[in-house]
Amino acid sequence: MEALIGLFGELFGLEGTLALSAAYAVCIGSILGFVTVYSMFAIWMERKVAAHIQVRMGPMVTGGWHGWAQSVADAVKLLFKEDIIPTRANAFMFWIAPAVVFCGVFAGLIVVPFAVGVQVVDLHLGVFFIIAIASIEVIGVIIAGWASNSKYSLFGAVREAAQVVSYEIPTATALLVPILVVGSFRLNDFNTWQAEHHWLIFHSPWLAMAALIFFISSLAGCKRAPFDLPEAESELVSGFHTEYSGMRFSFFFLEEYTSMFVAALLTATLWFGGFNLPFVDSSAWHPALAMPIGIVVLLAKTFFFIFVQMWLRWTLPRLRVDQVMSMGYKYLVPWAFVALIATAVWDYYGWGWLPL
Amino acid sequence: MLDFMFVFFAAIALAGGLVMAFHQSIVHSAFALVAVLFGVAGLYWTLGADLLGATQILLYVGGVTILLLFAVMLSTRDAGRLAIGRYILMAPVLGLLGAGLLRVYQGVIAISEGRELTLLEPEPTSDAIGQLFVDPHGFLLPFEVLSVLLLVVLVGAVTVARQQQEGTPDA
Amino acid sequence: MGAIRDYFGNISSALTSTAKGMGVTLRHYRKEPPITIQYPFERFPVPDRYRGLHILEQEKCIDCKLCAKACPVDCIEIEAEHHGRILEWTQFSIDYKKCIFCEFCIPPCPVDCIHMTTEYELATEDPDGMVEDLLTWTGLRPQDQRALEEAAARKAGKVVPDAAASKPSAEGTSAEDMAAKIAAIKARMGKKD
Amino acid sequence: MEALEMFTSDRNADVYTEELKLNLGPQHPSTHGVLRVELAMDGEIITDSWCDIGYLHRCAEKIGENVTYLQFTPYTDRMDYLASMNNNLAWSLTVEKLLDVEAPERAQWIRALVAELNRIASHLIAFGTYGIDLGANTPFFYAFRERESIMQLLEKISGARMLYNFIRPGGVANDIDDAWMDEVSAFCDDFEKRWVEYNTLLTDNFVFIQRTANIGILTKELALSNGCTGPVLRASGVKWDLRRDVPYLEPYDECEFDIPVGEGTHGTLGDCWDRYWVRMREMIESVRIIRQCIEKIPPGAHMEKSMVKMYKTPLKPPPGEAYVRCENPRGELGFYVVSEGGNSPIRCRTRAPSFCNLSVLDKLLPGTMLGDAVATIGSLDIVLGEVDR
Repeated sequence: MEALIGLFGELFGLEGTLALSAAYAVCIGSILGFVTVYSMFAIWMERKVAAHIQVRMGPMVTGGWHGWAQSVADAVKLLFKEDIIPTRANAFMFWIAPAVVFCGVFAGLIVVPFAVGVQVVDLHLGVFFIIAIASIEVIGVIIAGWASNSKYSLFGAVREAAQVVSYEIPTATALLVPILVVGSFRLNDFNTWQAEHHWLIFHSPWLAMAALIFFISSLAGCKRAPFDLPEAESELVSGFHTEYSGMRFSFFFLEEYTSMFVAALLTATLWFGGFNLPFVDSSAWHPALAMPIGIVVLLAKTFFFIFVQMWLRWTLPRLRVDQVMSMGYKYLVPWAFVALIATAVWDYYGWGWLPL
Repeated sequence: MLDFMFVFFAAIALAGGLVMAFHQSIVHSAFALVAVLFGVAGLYWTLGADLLGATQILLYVGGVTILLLFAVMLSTRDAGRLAIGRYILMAPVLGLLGAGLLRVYQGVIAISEGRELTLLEPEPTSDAIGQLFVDPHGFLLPFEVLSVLLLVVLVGAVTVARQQQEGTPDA
Repeated sequence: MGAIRDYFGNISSALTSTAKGMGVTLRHYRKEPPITIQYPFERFPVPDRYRGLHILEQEKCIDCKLCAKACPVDCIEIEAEHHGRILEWTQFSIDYKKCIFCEFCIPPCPVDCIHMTTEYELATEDPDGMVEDLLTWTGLRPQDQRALEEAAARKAGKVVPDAAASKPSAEGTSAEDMAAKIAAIKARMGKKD
Repeated sequence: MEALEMFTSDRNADVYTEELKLNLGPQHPSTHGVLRVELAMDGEIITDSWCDIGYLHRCAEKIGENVTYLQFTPYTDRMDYLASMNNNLAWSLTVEKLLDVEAPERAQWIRALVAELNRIASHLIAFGTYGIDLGANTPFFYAFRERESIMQLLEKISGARMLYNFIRPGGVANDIDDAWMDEVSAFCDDFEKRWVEYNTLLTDNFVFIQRTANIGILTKELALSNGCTGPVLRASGVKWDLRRDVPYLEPYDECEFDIPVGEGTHGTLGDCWDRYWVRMREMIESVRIIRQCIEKIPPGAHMEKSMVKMYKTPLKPPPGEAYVRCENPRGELGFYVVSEGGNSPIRCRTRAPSFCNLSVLDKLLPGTMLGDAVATIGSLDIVLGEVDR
């Protein structure tokens, strides 16, 4: 960010607010571009993973090699699709909901360090900010479900609200565990801490447990199977986005895949070393070398967790509403607290676990 | 930049507040409340209270308003629209209140007149707040007391809900 | 105590059964070859007995309408005028909108002239095109015409103009193609001529 | 169930949530066709339900009274289109009873063989779509992989993939050869391995058990009083299988096989899991029957000689009536036919198993949740082509 401001200053003589605004615009534009390209790739990947798990081939024709352009074609189709607003829907709310949904998740990405120095804002509240801003998405979903004037949509929205609000507790509590060890909300601190010590997943069994709890509850936050109740296809047709089509529908899709990305990225950054390579100390490297390698390493870890999310989705049946709730409150929340307190005790006495 | 953001968030809060107060549909009002809370969170942020702002978003925008929306959407249809006329009698009281508030603001402006207002670059506050929470000479006791209170409230809520269940016929 | 055992039992069975299921899906992901094929580019082999679109040997057909009678859905329309043993064909059509490919039109045929091919792609954008005429010619063929004229002339007591010209000749490649096709079908179905 | 009822709000209370009418269908991903279930919902909990059928009514029975006995055979294919062979079988047996002829011995064994193959195919669909109903998409494709093998096997002998029209009055349309039977036994070997995999993936899965155990409990009394048959009845603990009790084909008399009944392994007797598990075990029993059929199949004709002429001249059974029931994958399929000696029956009536099984739905749903409704409908395994006919 600072580098960008400096660059603008040098190149165009921009200063102060103007340079800041320009830098923000470039950052936001590049993140938006990244999100779009990533989502297309992730959708293609999802279809491929699903197909190969299900002994199919998935898209094979569009674009030549293994149908790589299928998502592009789909995106173009969605762009040119007729924009339908149901007659008795609340037009303004119906119109604004996808934007609200997308904003929440999208905003979370601005604090993410992709590599050394590749970060829009090095916010010291990083993790907390992501969790907080992601909760806006629920409002968007409720608006969508309510404004569609469809019973299925309303059911989906209510389910989403109940589920996501409930699962914020185990998600946040599980996140507190590595925060407790590192002592900071800042995402960059996790990278440096793990570069100096070891990956947090190996720190103690409680951290591994917290990682598991976070991963499970982040699935619920992303509305992924087995917690995809808000859009439970076999029950609610398509849940809260039943009435959406075309571009607006694609916003919900973008949101889902971006939130998957954020969840996977948080797992990778907080527990699995972030952009650090295992067994290799990259802190002394030249930035020109460390930056691309860092980005590749982080994205590789992230995509591994995205793959696990997809793998789970195509393996498990869907839970029922009350079971999702009881799982959250009876199993995940208590164990998240156990992990938190146990980690505090563990670290207070400075016990080790694995020979690291 | 920051003063621009301040104006921006204040505008969101104000516009949301106006819609919330004057919109006929209670659901719309609830959604407008979300805008208000979000705008206020942004104001906190620009004023340097970033932890407070984030907490505001997490708890109020993402939590409390959703409960509110639940209550509004799931209640009976009659409550969906409010007749403003019924509250017309309250207008003088509200007017008096408004006048009082104006007077207060006038006082605030008078105090701050002549002083140079500078918006500071926000400093991280979370460390200090965290220290205060666990500091025996800080807010450890109130914090713990509040936790116990919340626990009691939680247990109470469960008890009340359980009693109602047992009371329902054909259970 | 039972409740506590249930609680931990649930956790362990949830984790283990999920892990086992994921093992199965991972094995499929990595090892199992896809069972689907890229349809327009490649096709499954169609078995010999497949009941597909019909084919008619028009030379053999005697317009007995037994196939039309056997049809449960009345999809076969046959129209021909009999001039003695010579037929003036107007129509032998199958409405594939109705046809259920039950094969009941095949066994009744006394001269074994209607068959089913292994052709199964009958999707079309034009519903009217679903009514397929199986005739290779309509009306009278030239040789039939001549034969009829001859017969009429003979009846009237006139001299036959040219005997050689009335011989039926194998004409057109389509007829040959069809003969080959039918021979192939018969070979497949294990029938003898 | 009772626990759920506690949460339904009291109508007499001052504050209660409004009842919501939810139309599940006629076009809905989980109604297995064009079934409409109108649900009165109190939040997520169903307080009342009404089943609305008839969207797929095609007058099959009336058509049966207007076409000849032979011509009705392909129509029976289209009733329970997932088990065409079994439908053909029931109809052929009915006509044969009316004519007082019996299919040759070899034809009977072929019939049993293909009927059991089709039973596996049908149960595979039930298994796969049940997975989809509960949100697990992958088992569906595995089930279709095995079903595809069965369909290709049956396609080889009958010439069609789904609507076989293979078993006809008097015997079967074509003879089968040893090469084909070798393929069938190869399939059986493969299938048994796959079956274990299915269990790992779905049957023993914790989430699956949570979703199905103790859901949609069909008591023995309710099942009997509503005329439920097939796996739905057997899952409620009634050991009633026409193949064993009224063996309508010779092989069923001579082959050894078990009748799986529900045991309430993971919950109450007669819940969704039991119905599912009965179907799964029936597949393995069918494999057993198929193996024995391949072993014991006698040589001979595949079609009764006196019946071959039916293709040219319509069958004219003597005046009388006949009712034959067969154990279909979904339960007892019965055909009742009255003849007055003409080309076609004057009365043709079908006792469709799906129709009778569906009748319990309205009694199972109230008090369950929306997700359970989907699980219950799926566990009844209905085919709307047969319900509406």
